[in-house]
Amino acid sequence: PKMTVDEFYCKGCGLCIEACPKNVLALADRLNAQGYHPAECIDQENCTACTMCYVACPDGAITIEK
Amino acid sequence: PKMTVDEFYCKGCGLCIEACPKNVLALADRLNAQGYHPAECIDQENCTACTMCYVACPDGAITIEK
Amino acid sequence: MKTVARRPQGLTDVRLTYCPGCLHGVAHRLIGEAMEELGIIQRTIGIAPVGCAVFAYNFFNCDMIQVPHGRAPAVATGMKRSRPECVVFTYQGDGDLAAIGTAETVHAANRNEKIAVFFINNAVYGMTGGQMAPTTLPGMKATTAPYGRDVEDTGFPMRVCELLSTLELPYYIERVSLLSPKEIIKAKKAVKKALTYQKEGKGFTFVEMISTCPTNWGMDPLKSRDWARENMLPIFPLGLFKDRGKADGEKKG
Amino acid sequence: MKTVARRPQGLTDVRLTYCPGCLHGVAHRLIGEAMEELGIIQRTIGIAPVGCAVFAYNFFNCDMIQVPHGRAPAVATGMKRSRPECVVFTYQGDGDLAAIGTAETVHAANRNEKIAVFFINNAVYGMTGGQMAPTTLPGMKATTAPYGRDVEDTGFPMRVCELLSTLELPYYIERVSLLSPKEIIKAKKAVKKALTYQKEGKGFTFVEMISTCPTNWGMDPLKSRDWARENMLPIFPLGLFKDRGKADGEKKG
Amino acid sequence: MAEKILMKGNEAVAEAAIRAGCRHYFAYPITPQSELIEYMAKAMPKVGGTFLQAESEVAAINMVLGAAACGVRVMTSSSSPGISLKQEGISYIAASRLPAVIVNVQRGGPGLGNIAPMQCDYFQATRGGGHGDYYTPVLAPCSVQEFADMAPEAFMIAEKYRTPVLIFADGMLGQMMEPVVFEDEYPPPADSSAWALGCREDSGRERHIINSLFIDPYELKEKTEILFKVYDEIKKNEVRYEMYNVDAKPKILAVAAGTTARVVKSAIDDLKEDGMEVGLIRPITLWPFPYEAIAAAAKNVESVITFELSMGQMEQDVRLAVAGTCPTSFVGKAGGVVFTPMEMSGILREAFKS
Amino acid sequence: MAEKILMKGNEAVAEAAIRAGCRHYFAYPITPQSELIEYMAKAMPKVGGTFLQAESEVAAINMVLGAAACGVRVMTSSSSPGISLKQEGISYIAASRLPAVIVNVQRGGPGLGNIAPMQCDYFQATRGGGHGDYYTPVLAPCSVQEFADMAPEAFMIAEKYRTPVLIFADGMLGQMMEPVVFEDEYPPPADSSAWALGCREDSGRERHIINSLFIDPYELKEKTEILFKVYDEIKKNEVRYEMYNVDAKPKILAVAAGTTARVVKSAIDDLKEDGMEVGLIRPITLWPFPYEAIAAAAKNVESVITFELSMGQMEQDVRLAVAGTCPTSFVGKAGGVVFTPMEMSGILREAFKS
Amino acid sequence: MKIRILCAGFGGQGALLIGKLVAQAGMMEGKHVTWLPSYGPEMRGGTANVMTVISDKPVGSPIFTRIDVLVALNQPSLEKFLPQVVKGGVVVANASLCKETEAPEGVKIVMVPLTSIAEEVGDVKVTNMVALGALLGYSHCVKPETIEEDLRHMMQKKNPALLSLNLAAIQKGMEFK
Amino acid sequence: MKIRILCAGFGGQGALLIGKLVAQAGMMEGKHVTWLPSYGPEMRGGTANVMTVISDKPVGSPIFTRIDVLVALNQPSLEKFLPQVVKGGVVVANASLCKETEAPEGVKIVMVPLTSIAEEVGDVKVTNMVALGALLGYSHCVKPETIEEDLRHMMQKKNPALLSLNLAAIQKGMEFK
Ligand SMILES: Cc1ncc(C[n+]2csc(CCOP(=O)(O)OP(=O)(O)O)c2C)c(N)n1
Ligand SMILES: Cc1ncc(C[n+]2csc(CCOP(=O)(O)OP(=O)(O)O)c2C)c(N)n1
Ligand code: SF4
Ligand code: SF4
Ligand code: SF4
Ligand code: SF4
Ligand code: SF4
Ligand code: SF4
Ligand SMILES: [Mg+2]
Ligand SMILES: [Mg+2]
Repeated sequence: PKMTVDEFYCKGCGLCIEACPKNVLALADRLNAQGYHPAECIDQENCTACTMCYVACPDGAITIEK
Repeated sequence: PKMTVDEFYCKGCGLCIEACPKNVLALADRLNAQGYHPAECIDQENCTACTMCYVACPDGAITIEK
Repeated sequence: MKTVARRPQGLTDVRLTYCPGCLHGVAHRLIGEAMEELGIIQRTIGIAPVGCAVFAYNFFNCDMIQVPHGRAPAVATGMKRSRPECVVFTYQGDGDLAAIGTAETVHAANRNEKIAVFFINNAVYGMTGGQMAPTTLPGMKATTAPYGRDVEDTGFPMRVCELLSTLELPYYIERVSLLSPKEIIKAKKAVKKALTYQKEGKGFTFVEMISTCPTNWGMDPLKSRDWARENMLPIFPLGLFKDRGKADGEKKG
Repeated sequence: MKTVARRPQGLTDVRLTYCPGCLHGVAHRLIGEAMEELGIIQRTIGIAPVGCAVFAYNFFNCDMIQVPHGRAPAVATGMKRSRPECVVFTYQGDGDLAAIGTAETVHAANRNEKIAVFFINNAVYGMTGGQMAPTTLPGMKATTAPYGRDVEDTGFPMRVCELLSTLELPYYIERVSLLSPKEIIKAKKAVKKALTYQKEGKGFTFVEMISTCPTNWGMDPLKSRDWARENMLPIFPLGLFKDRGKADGEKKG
Repeated sequence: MAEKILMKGNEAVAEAAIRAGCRHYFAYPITPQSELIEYMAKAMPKVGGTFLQAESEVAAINMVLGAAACGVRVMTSSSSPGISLKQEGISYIAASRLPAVIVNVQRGGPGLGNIAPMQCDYFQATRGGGHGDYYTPVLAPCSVQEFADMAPEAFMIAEKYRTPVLIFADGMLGQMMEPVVFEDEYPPPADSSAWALGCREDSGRERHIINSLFIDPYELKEKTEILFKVYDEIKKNEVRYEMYNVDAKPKILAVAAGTTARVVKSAIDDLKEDGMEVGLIRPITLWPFPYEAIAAAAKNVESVITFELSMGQMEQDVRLAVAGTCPTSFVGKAGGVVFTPMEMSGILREAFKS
Repeated sequence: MAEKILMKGNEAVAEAAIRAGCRHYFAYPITPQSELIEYMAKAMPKVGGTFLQAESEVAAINMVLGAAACGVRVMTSSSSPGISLKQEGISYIAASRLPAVIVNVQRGGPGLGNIAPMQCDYFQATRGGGHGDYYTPVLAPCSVQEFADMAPEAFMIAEKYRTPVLIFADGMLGQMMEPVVFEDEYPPPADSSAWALGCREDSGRERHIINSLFIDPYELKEKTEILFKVYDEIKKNEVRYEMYNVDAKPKILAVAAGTTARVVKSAIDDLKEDGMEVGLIRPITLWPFPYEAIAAAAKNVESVITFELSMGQMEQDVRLAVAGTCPTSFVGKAGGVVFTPMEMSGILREAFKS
Repeated sequence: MKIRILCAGFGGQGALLIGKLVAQAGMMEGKHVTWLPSYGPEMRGGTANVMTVISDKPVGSPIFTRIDVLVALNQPSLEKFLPQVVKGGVVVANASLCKETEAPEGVKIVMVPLTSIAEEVGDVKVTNMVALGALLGYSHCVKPETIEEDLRHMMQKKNPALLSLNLAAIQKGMEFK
Repeated sequence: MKIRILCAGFGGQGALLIGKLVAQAGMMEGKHVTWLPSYGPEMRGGTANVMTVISDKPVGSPIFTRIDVLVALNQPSLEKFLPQVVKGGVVVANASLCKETEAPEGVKIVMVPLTSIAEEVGDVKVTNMVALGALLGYSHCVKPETIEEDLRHMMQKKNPALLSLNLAAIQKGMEFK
């Protein structure tokens, strides 16, 4: 499975991180254009494509593939 | 008992007549200043001062004494 | 010989401008009686709506104001909050209170403003010549519902007591009718209770009175009362919807 | 590899202007998903309120209009009655829908207008900087309730679903929350049902969504969701208030 | 020629609107316009149109906003207090560049006032009673026939320039009956497909957005300047007025609109018999106002008198037009008391003396 | 001398109103006036006053009507769209002869527009945006200090003439901070016992009635004429304006109100250095408008230029004042874009060239 | 030629219809006509009246304060409007409800027992038609034929019985001398 | 003398307070001052900025398009406003968040690691105070003593700890060369 965050939309609110049962998400150190730390998947292997992060995301920034 | 209708207020709607359990009320033949046939008590003796006519009157035209 | 019943002091000696047999007059008398009996005429402010009762400022023997269509509860709010020592009541028709005034009615009730609202439901816009009201009955004809009210198109009659009863704080809500001496005597109790709670500064009190409009219904006064009983009461059931005074009482007792 | 979840076509590719973690975004996505799944994007008209969602005309991928504060249900009425072939929805906040828009909300519901109303309840006026809303909780601080909402003075939080449920005709009324993935999945069902009924031309459908306002509540997104769960849900119980579709179904079956 | 029908103004304008293809009407009852809403209630269902009594004037104008945004011919009507409640909505409709027709059957004001005919909402009508930089074309009929004819005319102007248009009537015009003739054909609604909201499944067009929020001042500035370019067009093309006895070298020029102008005309005829010549300019569009026509006529008279059923509102436009070239005066009546022909003649005779 | 405090205009006017004895305030939030309502929310409870956030602007103005009818000092505030919604209520308050103060912290319009400072509600404010024959005095501040000072002043005018009074501010005045000094004492509210509603148990007075319905045209006519007699008094006593550099024999007269006038002043100083004299008349009361002062000044200049943050509204009053005695022109800005001093100087230098 | 006709009576007496039929007839005869009723809440219980103008020239004001022809169906109307009747004017008063009143000089008052005649004809409801007849008899504002034609056009099909009743009433009114 | 100061940064960085303290001090020194923040929904996540004018003469417009002193707490602010700085103008930029930028001619850019200094002092929250210090160091719009007096007046009682923290931050800002 592949979880990707579109930095353009992400505001680093962290709701996806809280939502992930596998704890494979984290905020990046870098800032995006809007000055937010975007979320990213730090461990794609363990992503189960359960889409919980997608469901939680207020900004439609997440894509899940498998 | 004495039931009196103040012609000034009476509009001849007849609601008091319907309300009277003793049927002692009727509309007069004459017209009052507003062109209505005012109600009047045609048989004061049999009036029991039950005030039903007063209660029914929308125009506050009725006085009951006993 | 002593007087057992006479025109109450709560009314002026001006002749009412309502049509013959219109029950607005009965509602007026009940409020006038209650004000007299409670001895509050001198400290009551009444608010006349826009509707056939617009001239009520000539009829109630207390301080009066005539206000924009539907806004009486807002005006009453401004008054009660600047003159808390006064009893403030509004007198409103169904168009005034349940159509254009919906927001003001709902929010005054929700704030539990310490005002009395007397709501005369005659299922029509009387003053303007018989247009459809939010309370007009299904199939009932009105000048703006010439083919009879089609509920599919214009909705079902609004039941204001039921609506307001879902709010947390309103203090007293009851629906009564003015269609016979018996009912009028019941209505009187409700009117007096509403004003008594105001005298005691309790909260929002609301009395809906099922009334008639002989003129726009095109019926004589007697017929219109029967018609209202047969057609309005089934849709607007009479009864007590809320009485926190009672509740409080029970708690105490 | 196939895509199992992505930004729905019901949303444009414009970045939302909401604050980080604001659940307006979730509500937007659910509506966007439902429009896509029902294939109605091309025949839906959305109505943006005045509130933080005023910019919604940039976000929903259907025809959109931005209208006066609180009047969305009236505008929707005018639209649906001139374009019956369209699905019409309004998206409104608590100030917009439950304060200034009270009359328009109640009467659109009472007429059972064939429109969907999405009501985002965040217990505050977000856009204007955190003033008290009709839904603000007892004791909750707001810029216009600096000492906390005093129920005695300003009333109890308005429960709109409960209020509208007393009306005869509204077709579907439900309250959901957006405070966790689980709740969001439930909310999605409600949103989709509301729009499905529109597609089928059933009647008035109303979905209240318990949301958050991290910025004006002064909490981070996570904390604000917890706060809402603890404080809002007890006063705004989730659940189905009316579903005439179901009722009809039962009758049939 | 089509037959004459004796009709109330309120009914005639409604009938004309329907004949002109108006199929959507939203309003709230108020005297003295109620016959209009009642006529619509009866007639709309017969032509498959939409009639809806709104819960208030505020709701009504917003229903109009919604229908207008969908590109259909839509009308609302009310009387003075109700029109005040519509001001926010009218400002939005103007800002959103939507066509709609609003009829004001004026009554006496301010406040609840009374239901007698007046012209005291002139400022509100011609100066944008709502907030912001905008105007609405205002048509002022003087007879039941003209009242009726203005319905289709108002729709055409509204659609041509995408603006709300006001018809400025009064209780007398609404209540009185006069013979009316309706056209057999009225121009069809303009094509709104380029901007209207609706279903795009077939056309597959881009999505449409209707909006009046322009948070960036420079953007709002630009939008406003575009709006005012449209207003310049309207001023160029749509000024309407009637001249009466102006070519008779009058000593006095009278300016009056609506029913008031009718009374002036009788007075003019009356004075003519005694060799006293008075001219009349009757503005038919109150906005755009016939400034040039009045300015030109003012050059050849000794004074200009404005007659209004108000304490003086249009007289400001007259003074703006005359701009000091000759003395101006104003004769008004408040409260809904109307001018009688006799009285009017008297006033003009007086004016001749001085 | 009392201490200077750095304050936002929205807060300063609220504080001044409270110090002036205003104890009743009803309003609905809207940018850019929200600091005003928020300040009242904080401060009123501390002085035992009434603060209530109404469910809408319509409700707010009617709460004001109620409190005013009870004879207490009452204020409401809003911004453009909200003021439009208050028009019916304002017309009733004027017709009912009640004192009240209404603050409009203007934003960009029409429609939802934006929240930038503008002066485009001028017509609505000065021409009775509501229905019927009425006016309201309009005070236009140009600084935070003046904004604050106008609260007590507005109450005094409102009570003296029993009329609603408008304070005509804008988003910039509402949002900016400047030093303010408050008086230690403000005149107390006028005695309203002769007409106000309330408890009469002690006084035993006759009952009072407040009403704006006069169904008989002759009665409404009489009431209106009385109202306009009051307006004549106001015109006689309350016209306020500021003159700047008018005695320097200026070649050009500028007319500007509110914050726009400040920018004109800097420009005037700027041009003075180069020996170009421009005079300024800043109307402080927009109604009654300083027609005479401008007419007089216009006689001694070559042209008059009106500056406004709008597409041109006050400029009509200026033309009415000048009445053709010299050429007039108008420079406006729409959308909430404001004049910069540089730009303003440029415009005036241009004017000198021609 | 310009005739100002005022018809007044109690609410239900149908004064407005008299004016309307006259105006309609005037229109059919190619005249300029206006018809303006009293309106609004005054209606409540009060008296209804209508002003009708029939003229060769366009009508300036539909409102007038001087009356050429007055039809008074009841006493209050007679009292209220008689003073406004001009010299040479005609007044048709309902003798059944109005007291004998002396005419101002130059004014002709015709007392017609409208209500009773209507009852004779068969229905008090046609009181206004009797009045219309009398009006046509004493003032020549419009041709009786035109009125009849108009009524036939309106009622022939819908309600022939009512038509003949109305025509009879008008006839009786015209015949009354 | 007239100085136009613009302070800008991310929402939470406290740019508005810098302007307010300067305006307050200017007022205490008897100058004419105006303070105008950006307001409204743009705040949402965006950058906040405030225009402050300090002048001997009454201030015409509180809005200006030419800047004498710019305090940029972040990169976007620096980029947005640098072009408006006049010849002879000073720019205090937050080196911790801004890239080295070449100055337009006649403009002096001082890169100060405001955030890091604030952290050294003990709290990133005082980044704006460090900036204020730097501002006072490079522009002489108001006297440091006035600012200190004002701060003491505001915090002495309520929160002495915060006071000394702020003063320390300002000091560090001023000392930075
Ligand atoms: C703003 C405004 N809208 C409409 C009206 C016209 N109007 C007067 S009374 C009325 C309705 C009266 O009906 P209701 O409230 O039921 O009172 P009723 O006469 O039946 O007792 C209306 C629509 C008005 N005066 N003001
Ligand atoms: C007529 C009018 N009144 C007031 C406002 C100001 N205003 C804009 S949004 C808003 C309330 C927003 O709160 P809510 O509806 O709860 O939406 P949220 O921002 O919380 O999502 C207000 C009062 C306005 N724009 N127009
Ligand atoms: S939930 Fe969405 S916006 Fe928030 S951090 Fe995750 S991806 Fe970014
Ligand atoms: S899809 Fe599920 S497992 Fe994968 S990142 Fe998202 S929440 Fe975690
Ligand atoms: S009820 Fe009253 S008004 Fe009616 S008839 Fe009897 S007394 Fe007269
Ligand atoms: S008091 Fe009773 S008995 Fe007497 S008249 Fe009235 S109703 Fe009849
Ligand atoms: S119209 Fe109807 S409600 Fe009004 S007074 Fe007459 S009967 Fe009563
Ligand atoms: S202010 Fe509140 S509601 Fe508005 S976008 Fe920000 S968080 Fe969301
Ligand atoms: Mg009613
Ligand atoms: Mg909200």
